[in-house]
Amino acid sequence: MKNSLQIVAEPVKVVAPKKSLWIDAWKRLKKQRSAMIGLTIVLFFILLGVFAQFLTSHPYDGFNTDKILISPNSEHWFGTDDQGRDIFSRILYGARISLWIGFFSVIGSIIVGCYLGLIAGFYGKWVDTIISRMFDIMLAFPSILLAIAIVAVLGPSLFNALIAIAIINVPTYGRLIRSRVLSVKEEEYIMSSKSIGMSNSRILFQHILPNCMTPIIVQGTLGIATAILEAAALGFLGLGAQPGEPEWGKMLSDSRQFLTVAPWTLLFPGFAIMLTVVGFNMFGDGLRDALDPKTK
Amino acid sequence: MSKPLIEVKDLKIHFPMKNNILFNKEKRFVKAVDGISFVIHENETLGLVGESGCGKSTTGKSLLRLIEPTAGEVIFEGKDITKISTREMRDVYRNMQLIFQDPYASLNPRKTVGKLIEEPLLINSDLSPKDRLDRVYELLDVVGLNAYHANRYPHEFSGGQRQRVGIARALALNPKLIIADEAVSALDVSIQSQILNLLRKLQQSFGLTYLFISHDLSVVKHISDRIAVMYLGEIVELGTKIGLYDKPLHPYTQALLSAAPSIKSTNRRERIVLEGDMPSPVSPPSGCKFHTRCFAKMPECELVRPQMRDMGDGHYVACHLYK
Amino acid sequence: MKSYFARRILQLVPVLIGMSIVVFSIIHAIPGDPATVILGDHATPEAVKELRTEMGLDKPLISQYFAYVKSIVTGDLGNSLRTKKPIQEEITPYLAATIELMFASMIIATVIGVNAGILAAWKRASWFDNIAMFIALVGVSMPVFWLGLMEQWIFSEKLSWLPSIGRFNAREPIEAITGLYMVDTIIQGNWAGLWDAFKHLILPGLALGTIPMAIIARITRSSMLEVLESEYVRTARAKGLSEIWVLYKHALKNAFAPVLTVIGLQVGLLLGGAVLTETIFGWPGIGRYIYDAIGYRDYPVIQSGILIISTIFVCVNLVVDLLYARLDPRINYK
Amino acid sequence: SDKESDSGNKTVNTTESSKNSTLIYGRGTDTVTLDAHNIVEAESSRISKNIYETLIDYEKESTEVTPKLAKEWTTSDDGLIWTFKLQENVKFHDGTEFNADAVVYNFERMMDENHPQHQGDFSIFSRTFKGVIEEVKAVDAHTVEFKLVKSDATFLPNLGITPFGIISPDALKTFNDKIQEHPVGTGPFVFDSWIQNDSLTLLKNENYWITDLPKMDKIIFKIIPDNSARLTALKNGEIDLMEGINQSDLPAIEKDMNLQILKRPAANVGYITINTTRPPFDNVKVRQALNHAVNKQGLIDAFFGPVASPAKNMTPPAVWGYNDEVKDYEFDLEKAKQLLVEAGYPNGFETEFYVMTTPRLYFPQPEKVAEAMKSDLEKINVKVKIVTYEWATYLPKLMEGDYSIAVIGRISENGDPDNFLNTMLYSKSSSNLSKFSNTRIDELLIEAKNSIDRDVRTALYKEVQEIAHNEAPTIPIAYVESPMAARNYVKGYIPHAIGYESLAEIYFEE
Amino acid sequence: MKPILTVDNLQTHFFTDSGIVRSVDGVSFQVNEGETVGIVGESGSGKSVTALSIMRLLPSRVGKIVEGSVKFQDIEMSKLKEKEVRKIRGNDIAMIFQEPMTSLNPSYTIGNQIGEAVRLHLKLNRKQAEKRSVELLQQVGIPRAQEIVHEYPHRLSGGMRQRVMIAMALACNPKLLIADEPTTALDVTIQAQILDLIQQLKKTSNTSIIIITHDLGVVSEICERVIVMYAGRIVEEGDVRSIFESPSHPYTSGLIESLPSLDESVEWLETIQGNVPIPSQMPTGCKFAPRCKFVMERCKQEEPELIDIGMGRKSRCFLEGKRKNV
Ligand SMILES: Nc1ncnc2c1ncn2[C@@H]1O[C@H](COP(=O)(O)OP(=O)(O)OP(=O)(O)O)[C@@H](O)[C@H]1O
Ligand SMILES: Nc1ncnc2c1ncn2[C@@H]1O[C@H](COP(=O)(O)OP(=O)(O)OP(=O)(O)O)[C@@H](O)[C@H]1O
Ligand SMILES: [Mg+2]
Ligand SMILES: [Mg+2]
Repeated sequence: MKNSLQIVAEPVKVVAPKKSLWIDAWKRLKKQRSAMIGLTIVLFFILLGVFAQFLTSHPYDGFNTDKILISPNSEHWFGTDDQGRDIFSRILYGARISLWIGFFSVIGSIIVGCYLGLIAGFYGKWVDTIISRMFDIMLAFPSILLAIAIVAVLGPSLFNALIAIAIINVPTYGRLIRSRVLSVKEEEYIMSSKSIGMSNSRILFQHILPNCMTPIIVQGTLGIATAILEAAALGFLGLGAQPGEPEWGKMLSDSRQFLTVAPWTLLFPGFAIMLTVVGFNMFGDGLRDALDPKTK
Repeated sequence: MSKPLIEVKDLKIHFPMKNNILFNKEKRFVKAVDGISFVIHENETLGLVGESGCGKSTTGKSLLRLIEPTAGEVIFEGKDITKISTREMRDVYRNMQLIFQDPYASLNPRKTVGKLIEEPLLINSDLSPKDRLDRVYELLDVVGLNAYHANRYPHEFSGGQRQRVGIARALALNPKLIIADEAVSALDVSIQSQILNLLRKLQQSFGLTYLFISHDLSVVKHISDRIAVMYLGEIVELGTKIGLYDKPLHPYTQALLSAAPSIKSTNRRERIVLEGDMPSPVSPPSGCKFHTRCFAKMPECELVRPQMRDMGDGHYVACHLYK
Repeated sequence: MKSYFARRILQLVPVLIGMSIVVFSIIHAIPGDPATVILGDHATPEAVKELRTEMGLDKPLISQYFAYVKSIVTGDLGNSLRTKKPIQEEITPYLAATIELMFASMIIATVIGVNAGILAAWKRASWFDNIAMFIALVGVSMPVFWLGLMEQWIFSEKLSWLPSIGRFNAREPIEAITGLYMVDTIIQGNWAGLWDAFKHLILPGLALGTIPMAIIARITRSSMLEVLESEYVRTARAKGLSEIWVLYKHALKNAFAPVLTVIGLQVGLLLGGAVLTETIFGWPGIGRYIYDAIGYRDYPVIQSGILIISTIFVCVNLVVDLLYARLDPRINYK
Repeated sequence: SDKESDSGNKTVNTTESSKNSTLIYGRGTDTVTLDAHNIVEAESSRISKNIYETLIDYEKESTEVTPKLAKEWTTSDDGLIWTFKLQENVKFHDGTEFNADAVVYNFERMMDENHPQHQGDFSIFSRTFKGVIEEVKAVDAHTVEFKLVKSDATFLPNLGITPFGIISPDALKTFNDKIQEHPVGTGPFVFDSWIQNDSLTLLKNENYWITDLPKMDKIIFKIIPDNSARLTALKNGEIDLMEGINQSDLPAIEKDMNLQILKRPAANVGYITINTTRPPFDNVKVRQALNHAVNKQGLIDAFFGPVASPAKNMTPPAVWGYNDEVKDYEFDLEKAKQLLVEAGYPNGFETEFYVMTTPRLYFPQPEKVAEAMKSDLEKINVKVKIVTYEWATYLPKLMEGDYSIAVIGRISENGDPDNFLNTMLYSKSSSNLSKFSNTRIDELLIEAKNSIDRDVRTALYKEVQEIAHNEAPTIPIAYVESPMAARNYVKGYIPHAIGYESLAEIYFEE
Repeated sequence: MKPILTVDNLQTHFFTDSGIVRSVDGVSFQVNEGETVGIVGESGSGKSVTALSIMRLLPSRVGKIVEGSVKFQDIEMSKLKEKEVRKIRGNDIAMIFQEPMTSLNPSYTIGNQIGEAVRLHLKLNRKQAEKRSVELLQQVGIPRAQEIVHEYPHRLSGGMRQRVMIAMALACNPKLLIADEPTTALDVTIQAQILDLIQQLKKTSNTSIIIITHDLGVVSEICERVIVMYAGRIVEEGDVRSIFESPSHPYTSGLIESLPSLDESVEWLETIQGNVPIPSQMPTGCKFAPRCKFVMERCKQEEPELIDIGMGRKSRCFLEGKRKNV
């Protein structure tokens, strides 16, 4: 046997240098200027949220009758609101809330969505029919109305807003992964796994799932952006944050009446939302370009 | 000649067409493979040629039951594998393996080459992790790659190298029969010859049997001992290499051979240009399926389906010209 | 084609039934009751109880559900608990208002979005592309209510260019025929009214249209980029066709399918998601109507309202699918 | 050239006067019904008040009773028989005559379940007159007699609320349950058109029985849900008159030369109700401590604006019988802490604070008030968790007593002190949200309700207020006058305490 | 014989994220009137890019002609304005692409797509254009041309589509036809049909043709002259017969010998070792040196010139140079 091996051996050099997939993706990502700007913005807001108490000496709550609606100045950089609270501090603490909701609602949607999508896509037939119809039903509702109804059922609170946002986004991820599974299932390497007698579950989790993750990660990043906007909308309608909680959407709705007299109460929270969302969107777009350039 | 390793009898594979469930009661089928029979003996290479869509891949995949046959038998080592349980299929997988056409699509991009080659061992053998690793290195060596390639990803390899990985994976369990489905079609000319040589060397070293599927007549001729020509789900001619290429009997085979461009145009045959395209396998022509394009068509061809006829020297043909 | 259409409509049936169950169970799971809201500040437990009986809310949910389904099947959407008026009549003007707004914003979004997307793809990486995509990025990242507020602040408050609320000047009311005032004024030849309705439509239309515009611009661009790299575009260029011709004839028609899907989806978002815009711009639309009904726990209104817009949404997407076939002859619905 | 400029002026004038004959009234929410008898909320009353008329009315600037469709009335000594002499020569908008039969027909519609027009729930009638009125009958063409079950001090003032407006019996018979789309009354204005959630138009009643009234040709009630937007519309001249103003906008309106601020007198009280059955709030000291911990003036400055004043009683000053001698709890955190120590809570306690998300007249910004109160309460170690609910969920919770402390308020229905004090403090009243029970107060309230002597009742009510202050089942926060704004040329408009009024005397000054 | 196309020192580079790709690196050749020239080479050797450079159809953002000239008849293509190029494209020079499946616009009928070019260049009206389309379809041997003009591409088979592509290219009687792998995607019997068609065209018109392919067989069937490309360069050029009989460059001979043949059987095929170098690892000397059987020290240092070796043949190899010098 060894002898015959010698005959065969005909070594060839490998073309490309060794790279892991992730390192490779990171390298491509690093080249994308906008993605890096996005990442910087996101990290910036994460740091703001984490170190909020060190970055400001003003509390984010309290009722301060002497300081009502002060316009921005050197002490209150972004001015104060109608309770005399420092808007800058509230925005810092608000970053925690928005990022937290954005991140965890997406995680929730992804877990549930992936699970349903995988099953539907892989097993097909009636399982698929039921799950897909379920998604259809959910998608047929205007999502914000659905979220409003869910929060109305659960009662308004940040956590319930998070749950509602997670629920309404499940079909997005579910469908995405289902369609990915359907196409990955037809890939030749899945056929090749079958041809060595691999079990279904192994195929599903070792081969199909990892190949479905890229768009999910991309969609998830973009989804955080959407979730932050949705949370702000619920907050704006009074269905998210509770009084006193420095949620950005809630800050906007609380200050709506000051549009003419104290526009800074609206400008800064709005900018904060926009900037964070821009950050996630840029980062997500960049990720997509880096991870699966085909779907650009 | 040695004993048969696999015997295919009247194999049919019909795909149901996705139809309008509600409003169209009549079910239609793509008759991808429509009753073919052949035998492959141990240590020989049977080539399967035909044009795109004639059912070559479907045949190849159904031997491993990656596509369930609609009818017919596949007798592998004396057992009809179309009827056995999935558990028993494991043994079959150990002895029969597939090399895929597209070296880009048939390797999971998220697994290292080492993992990919190890997988069949993991599933179908009781080797210890260390033994498995040794075997992976050995296999890499066999196909002309190096041990240090093991922890790289497929995308870091060129097409030819990937095809080597695919071959190593197929070899992992020491199979007896390898089905090579267009294993070199996607490769460049200069790489193609490397792989063809490799396959031949492997056959000699390990006593492999091949079912070699290709649409390239010269490649099939080079590698095969016997050749089957397929047209629209049927085998129209089957013979030894020399018999078939020197004396093609079926008009289709003749046309095919004459149409292949060659750089040595000195001893050119007169080119036979067939008219029209291959008919759809959903509603194939009646009688001889080739009659719509045949230059030697006779009235009966439209009505009667010709049977396989033994013309001696292991040469078979299904054509009304030979009675 | 016909049978495809019929099949799609049949497929809608389980979706609609499922939807009715979901809507019904969700809204009845919302704590609180309509009687309290109707009675307002002067509600007393006795009065509430009496009113609930009167409204049939003390019956078991199952029988309420079947009553509701029965009335819907017979084409009757029931009466509002709060106003006691037939929902059919009540909902029409709201629906019309939303549809007018939706049309305005979709036209803004599609015209600008598609053209910006095409140009950006064509001049990829140029300054135009960069600026357009930056605007689109900001556009998709903007909370729509904030955008609305800022528009009001700038264009109504500071510059006094445009009215910030309502659908027309209260002093010159417009008579409703279809409920789409731009159309109504044209029918009536009321040009001043048309101008007025138009002015009122601009700000909310722009606010509501910005996000779809941004999304459409982005999707058009990426879809165009893909198509521009296709071989048939190269073939078209090889024929010596002018760039405009290549872009708008050869590329756009093929790139339009994903854009169309997005437009279809946006319609759904606009239909219900306009709650916020409608609130800010005092637009008497259906989103706001349903949102208020949730506040009032006006069950029949919520049920029928959501069902109507969901049905419209589903139908719009059906139309989108059919348009697909017109766009892409490869799709064969036989 | 003189002539030319003259004629030029004239055209301007005519356009202006045509504009001037139409009043556009901006408001936040739509009317629910125009069937007067089925009205339960203010936005319907606001319209109905101008289409229909009641037998009696209130004074323009107080809640004292004055004649309207009834010119005069007499009471039997036992207070059981009331006889009303009706105005003559009054015609409904459809030309039919207003007379005693019409009044009887209207009341029977509400009282008699077998009446052909008995449709709807008539909840206001059930609440106010069920078990009060026994019979209504026509004595002659212009005299009606009400027979009561028992003597009731609130009978007469109650007759003045819009649900007891008189609808044309002819119209009722013609339109039946569609009457709300075709309202026909005797009032100064005639119904013209109603675009849901957008606008409602009334036209001048050319044959109004009071001469020279109404002064406007047309009134359009225009809905603009958002306060700021409505104000913008007013500034732009799109509307003439509006209600619902953000307190933050008041200073700007004051400065605006073209605008005037009008105040609707406060016939309401916004308060914090304390669940007196729940520890630690069953302890009066705790309740007093809470009273001391509220910075009413601060809250009012921040969230109510100049239209509100700090409340100390459970009835507003605009309603007669107000006890001004009561001395309010001053904002004193030390004293509050002290009281908590005395009550046995030196380290304070934790509690939930319920707030509705829906703004009400008496709490234009309930959530913000709660937020602000929370920070003060935390200074006396009362840890507060704010919990918000929508109105639909909120009120049932309060009525079931499923809360600890909560924001709520009350608006007068008829300008009678009973309507506040009895409702909120009588132990068996279902609107006694504090579940407060004090035998002395109960006695006083029953006595007052059965008496028809104004002075006697005043004294009784003052005592009730005194006790309630000491027992502190609630924290009265504010009496809220609702600010309204109008263009300067709007004259003759006097907002009424009960929340709506006849617009017959409104006119534009050139 | 007049040259109709002269390419001189053409260098086309792609400026990609991962660096500059010198896809075409100093290519010079001529095509004479009525001549059929084949360009062969492995995948990635720069064949298509050469063709696109001639047509000025490079992806404008990344691909640029950095040097060299392309002369069509007497017109210097690289100096023309885009608008002037458009007048030549599809009119004087036409092109057929490899993938008949994707090279036709799926959204428009065949007639529409053929007619477009005629209407543009020949200024025909709609009716005339349709008539011309039908003629063209008949000319390329499409049955039922009257009906086919109204069909959408997806209803046609691959062979039919390729015929349509050819009809489209012929629409304005071009002087030069560039066919980029016109038969690669087709089956053998269909390929035979198309090759037949091209041969007929050669007979009936005086159109010059450039056929790009990696299939040596195709070249030998229909070309007079052949250009062999490797890694962006021409390594050998000459008339078909003599090159296939006695290839001069080791790459050419390797290619020919590594092909299994229908006519003779060998047990082992010749191979060219290794892979085509990727752009970032392009060797310094002769690009083929790492794979060459006859590699010398010199080959690794410097790159040989494309030298004339007589009989109208050229070769880029030091061995040839030696042979010639000796
Ligand atoms: N899963 C399937 N469902 C329906 N039809 C199928 C399926 N797989 C293959 N076919 C059809 O069966 C026929 C034979 O296909 P097959 O892939 O076996 O052809 P082939 O000879 O391998 O062609 P190629 O040379 O293109 O690989 C084709 O017409 C194909 O469209
Ligand atoms: N748009 C592009 N961007 C970057 N590099 C490109 C682009 N197009 C072609 N190239 C590079 O140019 C080189 C030559 O490509 P070309 O398409 O000319 O090869 P070819 O000889 O036609 O090959 P094939 O036989 O595969 O068609 C390749 O290395 C390729 O990677
Ligand atoms: Mg195949
Ligand atoms: Mg190419």
